[in-house]
Amino acid sequence: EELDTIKEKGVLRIAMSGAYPPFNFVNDQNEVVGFDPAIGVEIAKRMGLEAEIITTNWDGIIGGLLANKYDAIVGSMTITEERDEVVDFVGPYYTTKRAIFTKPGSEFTSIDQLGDAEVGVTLGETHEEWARERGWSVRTYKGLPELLLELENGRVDVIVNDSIAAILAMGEKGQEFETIEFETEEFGAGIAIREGNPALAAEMQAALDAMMEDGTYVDIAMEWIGADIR
Amino acid sequence: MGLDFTVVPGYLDIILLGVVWTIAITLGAAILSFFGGIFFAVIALYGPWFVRLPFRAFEWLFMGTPLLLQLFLIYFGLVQIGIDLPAFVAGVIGLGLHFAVYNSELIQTAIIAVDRGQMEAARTLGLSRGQALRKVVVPQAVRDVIPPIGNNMIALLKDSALVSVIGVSELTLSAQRAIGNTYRPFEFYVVAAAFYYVINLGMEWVLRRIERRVQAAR
Amino acid sequence: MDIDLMMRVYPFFLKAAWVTVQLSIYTAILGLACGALGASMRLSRLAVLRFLGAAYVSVFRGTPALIQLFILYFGGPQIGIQLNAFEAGVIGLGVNIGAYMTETIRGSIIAIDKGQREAARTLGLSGWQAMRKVILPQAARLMIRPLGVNINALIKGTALVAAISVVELTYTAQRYIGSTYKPFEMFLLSGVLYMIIIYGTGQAIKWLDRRARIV
Amino acid sequence: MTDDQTPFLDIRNAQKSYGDLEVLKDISLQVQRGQIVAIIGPSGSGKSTLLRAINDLDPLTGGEVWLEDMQINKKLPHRQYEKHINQVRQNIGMVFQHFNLFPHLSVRGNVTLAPKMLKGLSDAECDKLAEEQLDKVGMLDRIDYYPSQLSGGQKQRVAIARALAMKPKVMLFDEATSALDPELVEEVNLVMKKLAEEHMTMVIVTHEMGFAEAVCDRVLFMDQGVVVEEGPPSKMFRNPDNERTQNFLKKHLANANR
Amino acid sequence: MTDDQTPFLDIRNAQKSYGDLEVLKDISLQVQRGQIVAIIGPSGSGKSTLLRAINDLDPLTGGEVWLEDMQINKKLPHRQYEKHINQVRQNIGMVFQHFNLFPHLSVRGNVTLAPKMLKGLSDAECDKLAEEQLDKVGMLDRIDYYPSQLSGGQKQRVAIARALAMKPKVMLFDEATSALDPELVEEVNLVMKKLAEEHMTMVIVTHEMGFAEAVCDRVLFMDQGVVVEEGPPSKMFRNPDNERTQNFLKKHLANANR
Ligand SMILES: Nc1ncnc2c1ncn2[C@@H]1O[C@H](COP(=O)(O)OP(=O)(O)OP(=O)(O)O)[C@@H](O)[C@H]1O
Ligand SMILES: Nc1ncnc2c1ncn2[C@@H]1O[C@H](COP(=O)(O)OP(=O)(O)OP(=O)(O)O)[C@@H](O)[C@H]1O
Ligand SMILES: [Mg+2]
Ligand SMILES: [Mg+2]
Repeated sequence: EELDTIKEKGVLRIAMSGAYPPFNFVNDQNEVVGFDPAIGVEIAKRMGLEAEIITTNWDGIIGGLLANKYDAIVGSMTITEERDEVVDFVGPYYTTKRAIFTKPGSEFTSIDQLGDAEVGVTLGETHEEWARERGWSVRTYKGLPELLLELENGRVDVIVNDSIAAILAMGEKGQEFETIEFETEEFGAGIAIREGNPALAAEMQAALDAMMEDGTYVDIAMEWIGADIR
Repeated sequence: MGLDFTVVPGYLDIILLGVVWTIAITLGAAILSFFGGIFFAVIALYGPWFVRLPFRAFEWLFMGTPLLLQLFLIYFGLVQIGIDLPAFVAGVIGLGLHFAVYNSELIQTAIIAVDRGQMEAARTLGLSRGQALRKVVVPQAVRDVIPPIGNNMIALLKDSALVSVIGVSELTLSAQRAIGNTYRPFEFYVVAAAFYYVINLGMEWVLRRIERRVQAAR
Repeated sequence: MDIDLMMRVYPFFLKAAWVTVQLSIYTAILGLACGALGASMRLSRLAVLRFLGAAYVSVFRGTPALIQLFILYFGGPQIGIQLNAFEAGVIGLGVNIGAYMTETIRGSIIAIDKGQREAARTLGLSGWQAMRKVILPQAARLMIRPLGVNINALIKGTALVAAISVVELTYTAQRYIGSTYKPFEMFLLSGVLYMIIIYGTGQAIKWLDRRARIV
Repeated sequence: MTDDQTPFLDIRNAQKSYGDLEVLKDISLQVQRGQIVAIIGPSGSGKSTLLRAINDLDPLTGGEVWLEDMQINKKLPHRQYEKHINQVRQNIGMVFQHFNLFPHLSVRGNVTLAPKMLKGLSDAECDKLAEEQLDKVGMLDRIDYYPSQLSGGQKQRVAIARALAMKPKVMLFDEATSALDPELVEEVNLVMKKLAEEHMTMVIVTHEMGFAEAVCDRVLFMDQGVVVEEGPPSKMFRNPDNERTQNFLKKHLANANR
Repeated sequence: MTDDQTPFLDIRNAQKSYGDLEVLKDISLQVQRGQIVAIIGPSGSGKSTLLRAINDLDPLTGGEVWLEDMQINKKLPHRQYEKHINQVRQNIGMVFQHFNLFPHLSVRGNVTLAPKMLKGLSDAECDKLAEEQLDKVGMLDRIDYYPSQLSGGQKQRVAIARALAMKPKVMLFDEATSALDPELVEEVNLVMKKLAEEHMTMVIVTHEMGFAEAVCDRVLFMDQGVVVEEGPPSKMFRNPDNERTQNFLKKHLANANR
């Protein structure tokens, strides 16, 4: 059980990519800010711990957790079965939908046409496998910024991404976009910790529940996202 | 948490595909860097000043910045000004140009070192300067730098791993993808390293043979 | 071009450049140590050491530094090596560049005329004394420039540690790109800083080389 | 058709300086078709410079060089000059002290490079030409060797064959044998004698007094950039008028007897 | 105290092969204290190999080398051997054809390096020693120069001083003058003559027949790994018995007269 060692050190090391606005990103002061760090810090505080934010590349982020480079990932990680086999999840701490975006006036208007499209996804995200399963022609990129660039550049016809991040990012960039409607379940984003730490999981879950109860969560969500995304 | 290589066979197809891509990129970039190197060397030595100066700047840029950054710029940057390169092509061009600049340095020195009598002899036969360069001086210079160029080619193979950052599914990215599914970084990186090493040995073998053949014409 | 943004964030790029410089310095020191050790193994009287030296060079030059770094950083903990990203970066890159430096150092040593060693040995100096007082001082001069080339490669190679999340120059650029969607401004900043670092190092090496040549 | 009085090769008032150093001071030399002229003189006297001026390899600073009725060292705009001089040089074969064979090409490649590029001969024609010329210098059996596999004398014979393959009107030899070991000199001299018998027009810079005497129609003695004396070999070697010539020959004939 | 009958330096049945190539075939050589022996012979005959066997620089494949009552080429475990041979070599000075001065050290540094490291002399003692030895070879005024600033002859004199600074019992010279220009040979020969007058025991490989005749007590003629003939210089140079010796000397004396 790692809860004890963490308590002993008094520091909770929290990882995220630092490049996924508005959930987590670097501001002009070179600080990592956004929804994720705010939630992470709040949870740590409620557990009586200092939070230390660590940014790391998304494709190695679970590797780093397993390698004990940090204690938790509060980085907008979608809860999936496969991931659940190697890590434990606390949460979900927000929910989002999978969304498919195109440029305005695109020839692709329905999900059935995508067999002929170049589909952009982020390496290592759940959307990659989902798109591949459908037999689409998939191109992978390091992150959302590259995806949006490529959509603009026309090298991909559509991108598959979490709806909130993409919509906010496009707004930020002033990019025009359209969405393709399709049936999709909601996804929960969870906090990943190493397996076999029920006490840690329980204490984090309790902290999360409490902040959802007392309105702190809504304040954070309104500040960074502009909506309650529970 | 011990090591478990039993997860590897399931992903061997992805890895092998990565090997193929790695070889393709390396081959393409190697060819580009070789001929590009010769071309740059001739330009740097014999081009008119308005070609030489920008070339110097270009050389500087490539020598002074990391390949990683150059790959980003070529892939995500050029398309902003309307040059749309597929990731594979961008990778080949980035790697190829990067090493072409290094090769050019080597070849320039070698061209200068070719005996002046060679140019003279060619000119007395009536060959023009361009012809003499093409048929007499440059072939000798290139032959003299085969070993160090070979070293660059091997460095190029290893730097092809960086092309993963622009999303070409070469060996490193394939390993990362397998890791993304299994979360077993150590096993797959070791496997990837082994493949790189084998390709590297193959290249060294080929280079040794080329060197030996070239030796005859000295 | 968003000059405004560049003006706001450039101090952080400067800070990151300092990280790159520190990384480069530590890595160079470790690399030189590995190179010296590797070269002495490759030149050893004992076949076992010679073989180990050759294997070190072959493996570390024969596989990508990026992969070596990943194995050390992500795989290391599985066999009980816990390093933070900066340490892993220095060790990974240092051991890697050390393989190249091994060959550089060995090359300069064997380039010293055999007669020098013989002359020292005939005077009664032991093998090690001859190496220390006669061969190495001469070889040291020969190796400045080629080691300079290794160090240049090393500085550029520090960009690799971005992949294991050390916030150096390249990763700073990447993070800002992720947050601001302004890739070119960010690359311009980091590119210029790299060129300055590399140019400065190049000049320092030229200066050393000139000084060493005076006699 | 040139009148017998008009020289085939005509150097008129050649002058050459490197900065302040005057290397050639107003030298004139006429060579008739089929004539063989030897140039002798101490080191640094300007022999090579004069020879290399003939095909404009070291352009003169003053004076003219004519081959038949064409001026070689014409002043022309760069492009035109290049075209002109490449044309001219095809008519002038040159053989150097250090052979300057192309090491990356086989003997065949050396001989056929220029004909192939400049005369557009087919591969078959080139092969025939190479065999012909190499046979003439006795090197046919080495046609597929590389220069590095040949002795000095063999290299020089290939160099001669290479020059001959362009069917030049004049051949220039700049100390063609002086980098060779004594045993190898003879084989190259034999080839040059054969050319003489075929009435090739030749200008030969040499230190081999015996050879010059045996082969040449006329001998020029140069010193410090001027022609000190010239005449038929019999006179030049047996009783030269000029004191400097006498001194020079005394030393050289003494050495030859070693 | 060595009996006059026991040789000072004693090479017994020396044999040396490189793979199949037998370079020394059962050679024996005794040198008395204060004696000067010259070894002459054609290139490749094994002269250098024999000389270098004396201080075990090229270890023999058979036979023994003794200096006074100590065997030089003892078989010992590595560490012990190293200690032993470094001890021995301090007693044997050696001078090479190509000087092998240490280019990164001044003349002083070259001369004092070994005494300082091996005999633990103080800086002052070292300086005194260096001045003494350099004075002997006439190089005192160049004590703070670097080798690159010296002529060949001067370099060789420094190399001799460097060897002498260890106060060796025997000096070995391997063609000490043959890389020098003719004018510079004399100055080195003078130094060697001076050593001879001081009764230094010396073994000298040389091509200078005149010098060998003037200085040596005994001359050895080697060819193809065997001692063909040996004797006092008067006999060896005036009327050698062996035909091979005669031929060799004929050529060499002829060259010398050139
Ligand atoms: N490129 C040059 N720059 C300056 N001086 C030169 C150059 N080439 C030749 N010279 C000088 O011109 C003079 C004549 O040289 P040239 O080579 O014609 O002499 P040479 O008679 O052929 O002598 P050798 O018998 O040694 O070949 C010499 O004093 C030489 O130093
Ligand atoms: N390391 C070696 N490996 C193989 N053969 C060698 C080696 N060193 C010397 N030899 C051969 O041993 C023979 C004797 O060489 P050595 O140098 O003793 O001759 P030398 O009499 O000193 O000749 P020189 O007058 O040219 O110096 C030669 O045939 C030489 O090629
Ligand atoms: Mg000349
Ligand atoms: Mg010898």
